Amino acid sequence: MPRKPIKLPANIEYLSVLDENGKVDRELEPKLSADDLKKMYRYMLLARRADERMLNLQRQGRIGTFPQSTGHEAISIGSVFALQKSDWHVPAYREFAGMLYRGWPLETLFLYWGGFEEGARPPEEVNDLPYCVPVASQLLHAAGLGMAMNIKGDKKVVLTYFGDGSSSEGDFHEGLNFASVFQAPVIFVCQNNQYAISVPLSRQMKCETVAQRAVAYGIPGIRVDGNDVLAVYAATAEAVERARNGGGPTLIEGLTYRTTPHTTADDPKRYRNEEEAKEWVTKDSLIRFTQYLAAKGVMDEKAKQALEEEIDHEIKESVRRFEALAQNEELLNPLSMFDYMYADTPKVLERQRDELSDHLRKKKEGQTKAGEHGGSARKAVAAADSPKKSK
Amino acid sequence: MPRKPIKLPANIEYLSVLDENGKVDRELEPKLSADDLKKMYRYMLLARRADERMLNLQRQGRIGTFPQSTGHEAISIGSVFALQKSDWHVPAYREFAGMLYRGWPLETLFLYWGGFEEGARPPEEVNDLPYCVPVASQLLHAAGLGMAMNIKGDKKVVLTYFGDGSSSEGDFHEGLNFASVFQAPVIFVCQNNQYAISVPLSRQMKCETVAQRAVAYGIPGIRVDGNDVLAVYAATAEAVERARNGGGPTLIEGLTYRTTPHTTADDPKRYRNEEEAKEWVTKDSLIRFTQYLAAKGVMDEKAKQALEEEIDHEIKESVRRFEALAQNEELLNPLSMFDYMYADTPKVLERQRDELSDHLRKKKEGQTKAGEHGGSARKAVAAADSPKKSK
Amino acid sequence: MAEMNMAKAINKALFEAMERDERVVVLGEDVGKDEGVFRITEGLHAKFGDRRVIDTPLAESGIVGTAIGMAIYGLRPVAEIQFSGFDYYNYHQLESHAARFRNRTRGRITVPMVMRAPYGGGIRALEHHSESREAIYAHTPGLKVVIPSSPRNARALLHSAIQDPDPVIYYEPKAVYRAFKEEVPDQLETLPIGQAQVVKKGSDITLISYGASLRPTLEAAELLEEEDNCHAEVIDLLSIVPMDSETILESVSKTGRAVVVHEGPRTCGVGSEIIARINEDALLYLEAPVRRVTGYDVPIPYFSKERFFLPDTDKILEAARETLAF
Amino acid sequence: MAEMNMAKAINKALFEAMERDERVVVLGEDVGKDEGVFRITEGLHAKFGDRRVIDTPLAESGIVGTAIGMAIYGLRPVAEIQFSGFDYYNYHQLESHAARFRNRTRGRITVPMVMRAPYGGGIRALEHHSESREAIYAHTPGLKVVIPSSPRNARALLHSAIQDPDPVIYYEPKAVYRAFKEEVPDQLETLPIGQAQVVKKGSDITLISYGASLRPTLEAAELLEEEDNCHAEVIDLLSIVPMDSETILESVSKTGRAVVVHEGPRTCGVGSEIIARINEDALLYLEAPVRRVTGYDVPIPYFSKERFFLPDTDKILEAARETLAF
Ligand SMILES: Cc1ncc(C[n+]2csc(CCOP(=O)(O)OP(=O)(O)O)c2C)c(N)n1
Ligand SMILES: Cc1ncc(C[n+]2csc(CCOP(=O)(O)OP(=O)(O)O)c2C)c(N)n1
Ligand SMILES: [Mg+2]
Ligand SMILES: [Mg+2]
Repeated sequence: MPRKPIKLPANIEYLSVLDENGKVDRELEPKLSADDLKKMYRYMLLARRADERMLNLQRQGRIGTFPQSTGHEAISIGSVFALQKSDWHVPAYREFAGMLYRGWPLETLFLYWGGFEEGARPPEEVNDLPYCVPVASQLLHAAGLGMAMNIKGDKKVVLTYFGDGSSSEGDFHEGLNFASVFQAPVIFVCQNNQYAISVPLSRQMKCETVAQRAVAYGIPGIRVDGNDVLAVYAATAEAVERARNGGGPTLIEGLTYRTTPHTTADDPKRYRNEEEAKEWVTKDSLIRFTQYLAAKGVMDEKAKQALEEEIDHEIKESVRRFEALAQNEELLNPLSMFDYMYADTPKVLERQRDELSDHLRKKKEGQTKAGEHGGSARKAVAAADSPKKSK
Repeated sequence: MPRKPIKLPANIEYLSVLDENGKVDRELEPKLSADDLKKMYRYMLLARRADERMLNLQRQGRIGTFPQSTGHEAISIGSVFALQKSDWHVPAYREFAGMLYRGWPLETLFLYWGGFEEGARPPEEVNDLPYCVPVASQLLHAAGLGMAMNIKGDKKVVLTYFGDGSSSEGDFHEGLNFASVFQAPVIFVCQNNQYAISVPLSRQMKCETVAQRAVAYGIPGIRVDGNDVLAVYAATAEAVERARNGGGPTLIEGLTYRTTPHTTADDPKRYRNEEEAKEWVTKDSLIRFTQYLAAKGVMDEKAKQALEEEIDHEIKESVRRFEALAQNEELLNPLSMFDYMYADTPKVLERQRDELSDHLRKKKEGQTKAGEHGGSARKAVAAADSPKKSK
Repeated sequence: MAEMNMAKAINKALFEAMERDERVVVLGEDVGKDEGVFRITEGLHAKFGDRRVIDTPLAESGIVGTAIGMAIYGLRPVAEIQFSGFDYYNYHQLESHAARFRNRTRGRITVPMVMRAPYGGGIRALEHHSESREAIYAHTPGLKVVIPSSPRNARALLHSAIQDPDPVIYYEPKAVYRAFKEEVPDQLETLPIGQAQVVKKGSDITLISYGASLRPTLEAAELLEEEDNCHAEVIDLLSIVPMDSETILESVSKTGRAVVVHEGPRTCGVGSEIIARINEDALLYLEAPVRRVTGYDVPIPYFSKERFFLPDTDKILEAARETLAF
Repeated sequence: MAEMNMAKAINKALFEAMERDERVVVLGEDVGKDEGVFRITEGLHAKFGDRRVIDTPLAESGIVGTAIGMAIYGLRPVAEIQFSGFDYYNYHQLESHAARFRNRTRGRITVPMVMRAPYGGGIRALEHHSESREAIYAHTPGLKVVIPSSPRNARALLHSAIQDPDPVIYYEPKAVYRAFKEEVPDQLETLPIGQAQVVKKGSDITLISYGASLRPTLEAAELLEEEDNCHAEVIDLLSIVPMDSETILESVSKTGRAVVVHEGPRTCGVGSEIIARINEDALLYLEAPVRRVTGYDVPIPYFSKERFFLPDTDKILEAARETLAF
């Protein structure tokens, strides 16, 4: 047989457990306690409501441009729920829900989008990396964490995330290849929301699924309904179990849709028909999960209402704390830009720190007169402070 | 069926036409004229003999470190033979045979490994890029050439090469993804010689074949016996035909073995059992191709002998020309390093050129005394000129 | 003649270049239908279509690497990297290839391409969206590096960059995109790459800057004039490589004092190079050390504090006054 | 105490570091069984095995990116990039992550890793195998950059780099690997990162260099002594970042004249920074412009002509004499 097909090792599968109408496939339904189910729901809802609140904060200029995570909660929570606290979580920038679940205070994440480095500081005891903006680069950190676990003989796993567009980056390839060669316990989760800013999936890749890219690494790949938190959980739990027992990495693709703009600076009307988006809103993960929980008797309308109120309160408190922090002298101290560069601050930086400190003092003391002037150039530059559009 | 296999679009195949004993599969045998077959053989032999000669030149210090191409002739010639002159050829650094076929004079390639930029200058009318050392980076140039052909509406194709190890680089992924998304007429040929310097295939990738990585790009992928020039030709001709007619890229993996060291600076005994290498020598492409040509009545022993002599003569003449060039004043002129930086040489470079020129003049005129001295440091530095090991 | 901001002026240049020369193609992330995240490619996709205005997959090395291939094939690609903070992903393609093909093939293969990227701070952007690392490109032999400071010179410089037979890095000060408008003539203009402009004549001190820092520099010069009766000469570098040493040296030889201003980190920045050249050829004219008002050697802070990192009028004014008082 | 060359001394440091601290792991292309293309990792794989001496796939971003992950997890990875000419492939990982984690997490997450790479010319290597671009790293806030010049300081510096709580770029002048031997003490030595060494005392002129250029610089100093009766002070920088400005300024304040010597391209190179700092703090002591004997602003030529690109004793001597005669 000199011309013969090559048998591909891995089977690429599609998984759905809870359909668009909230109907569950009993055979595939994961065994989760009522408490767990409620907890899942809680964090999905918290993320949703906080995302909505952030949009207001952004509109009011109290935080900057940010990428909404609405529509990405099921993938984030469904997967992170399969982790233990001692495992690691390496998000991209739409894992708001998962980060809250892992223990990031809301106000910390507000700080990040509010323009404070303190927002990228993981709380003590939380094994998370912060948001990562340069896409796909974090997949290598996840692979490295997993390799380190193997080196140390720790039975932990790493969960990491990336977008459909991000899977075009070289770092995606290198990350999956390293993890597979070293059988690192890493689960790579694609938030396939079918757009990378304006670029649709079909323009991003010629292959039908991200999951099938697993074939290139000889690892299991699975596509799940990304609005189905149970399917995401089931697939991840299986992958985590395998990884923890030395079975190496898995590629999980959650298929959803970015019903929002890319970020608050984006206008999707420029590049897509918003009818498409509306259709996907009906497939929302929260709707069907609510139906499921109701049908299962885990949460009735009243309990849901109570939760909404509790969350509303929690968010209000967090916003209050955020606003206090954003006025905090220490956080506002410009000189802190020099303080965390190295374990010991080298002389050259001390000197630059002094330079800035002198300048600020002079300015305060009114020694530099320019402050009171407003040349035309100055105004023009200031005007640039309100960008028309940026990521 | 909520848990169901995803059907993968592309079929990954294995192809062999001429087996290790020179036996041909009649059904798959490509239709090549006797002249074409002889031409193929000629360039494979020329490359083999010239490679051997270069090893001598290197041992004598007349050229520098270089990667032998012995064992890679069938993949190179089998594929390049499917091109037309107006198509493009983008080699890595083991496509010595293919470059000769495309029209690079032997002495030019000697110049490259002899340390002269002139060796990277493609002859006029030859649509080749020169050797590329930073691995996998050239795949993007090939993709760009192919995209440009589409933009201009030219019915041409691009053939490009990379090693098994190089397929781990991010640029491999980006190159194949761009080519597939834009349906660029690019054939990506892997010289899978099972080693990247010391790293064996199993440590380079978890998947069995490079060919199956085509699945990640939704394009056809095929593995061929890389010591079987007919199989390589058949697979490439098919891919070229498809690409020329708008069918987009193909990934072809030729499976061979690097029976030589990685480069003249490498010692494979450090990392592998050389028995393995010996076994593969018996599968050599030239042996079986000679048998095939003899059986087919295309070339008898006498014709082969004549060809050997002709080639021997050709190489001798080329070496002579190379050595003349290597003494050529223009090629040796250090100031030429400033002459090809930009279309117009900027003042800063003119000044640096003058600086070096002054220095050389002073040195010649003996104004700088150091030339006659030999401090200990000087000798030490000079000693470093004979490296123990380098790529 | 029309008034426009820099974003529009760059857009105009792209439009004109594509109309004049069908070899010009534009590629990058979201440059097509979306017309660019800063809308610099507005109208291009509608006018020139998919073939010449190319939305690429999300991969910077891919964008620059394929642009190199296109340039070799005879096109004139203008590759957009969405933010300069991501062009490190493609640096190896520029260093190892775009910058070298002409030299290594002794002129036979050339790479006439432009890499455009918005750079710099000042618009409250996200992390990794406000970098200024032009010095890296300046340190890379074989590239040209230009940075406009106003709508008019932005358009002219981009034409020059696209027409240039060699690879050009065209960095766009995004804080200036919509900062102010300027008259831009109807007829096509170019600006010779490698030539600085004296944008204000003066005899007491030389202020050297480019890009977004030029405006506060000019403003500091105005204030020196008004308040100190000091006549500062202001040089807009425009071209970082090749650098117009002559204009700098001529001015410093006259004034004997200088301040260099840019956003990029200080160590091994463009300012160091300017100082090194002044040292080499005008040392004896110097009455005071040349001061650097630059970004500090830290990543630009997140936006709540980025303004303290950036050179501003006050910092420049202080440095100039200290230099004058030295 | 044993005599050894630099290759061996670096190998010794790696061996010692791995023995002393089990968090230390080595990764890179061909660092395992093959023991490195320059045999710098000789014996490590045999002694410490697959887990701690890791042959990676061929992917530089992969190597550095996973090293970052390992460092965060608590290991002390020493990543080898086979030749510095390929570390552009991973620059984005260093710039965007290794250099920033401490700052952006306010000290909570740190990246104690070392990236080692052989750099520089002089061994008749292939294209892309002889680059010197330390200035790029010097221009990247958050990294430290060290370059040894001899076996003994190579070993000590590598220990310091591995023990450092922050990411360190450790560039190895490959022309020096086997150029000469030196006594290396048995007991463990470190060298404070950020401290230069005055390797020859003198009062007439300051020669500042590092890495492979140090030897010809020292030789030029010897010749100045012998032939011109001129006493040159020679500074071995050792640490590019943080740079020991104090030692430089002290010397130049005394001698009033200086020459800086390195292989990297001139524009925005390390020499520019040295000159800028001298300008800032020792201008009034200068009797002559500081000269730069550096690589030119071209890619290092293929090996038949690379020696003309490199700083050598004659060039340094000429520059020093001209500076003295100024
Ligand atoms: C390396 C890099 N290039 C470009 C960007 C700018 N950018 C931010 S998000 C984005 C699209 C990402 O798309 P995808 O991966 O699908 O994630 P999504 O935003 O849809 O969740 C782009 C181009 C970036 N952050 N990093
Ligand atoms: C980007 C880059 N990294 C490292 C090297 C050094 N190097 C040269 S060849 C080689 C191995 C290549 O292996 P493979 O791709 O299998 O090609 P082969 O040499 O076996 O033909 C390495 C690591 C390089 N040339 N380029
Ligand atoms: Mg997306
Ligand atoms: Mg190989």
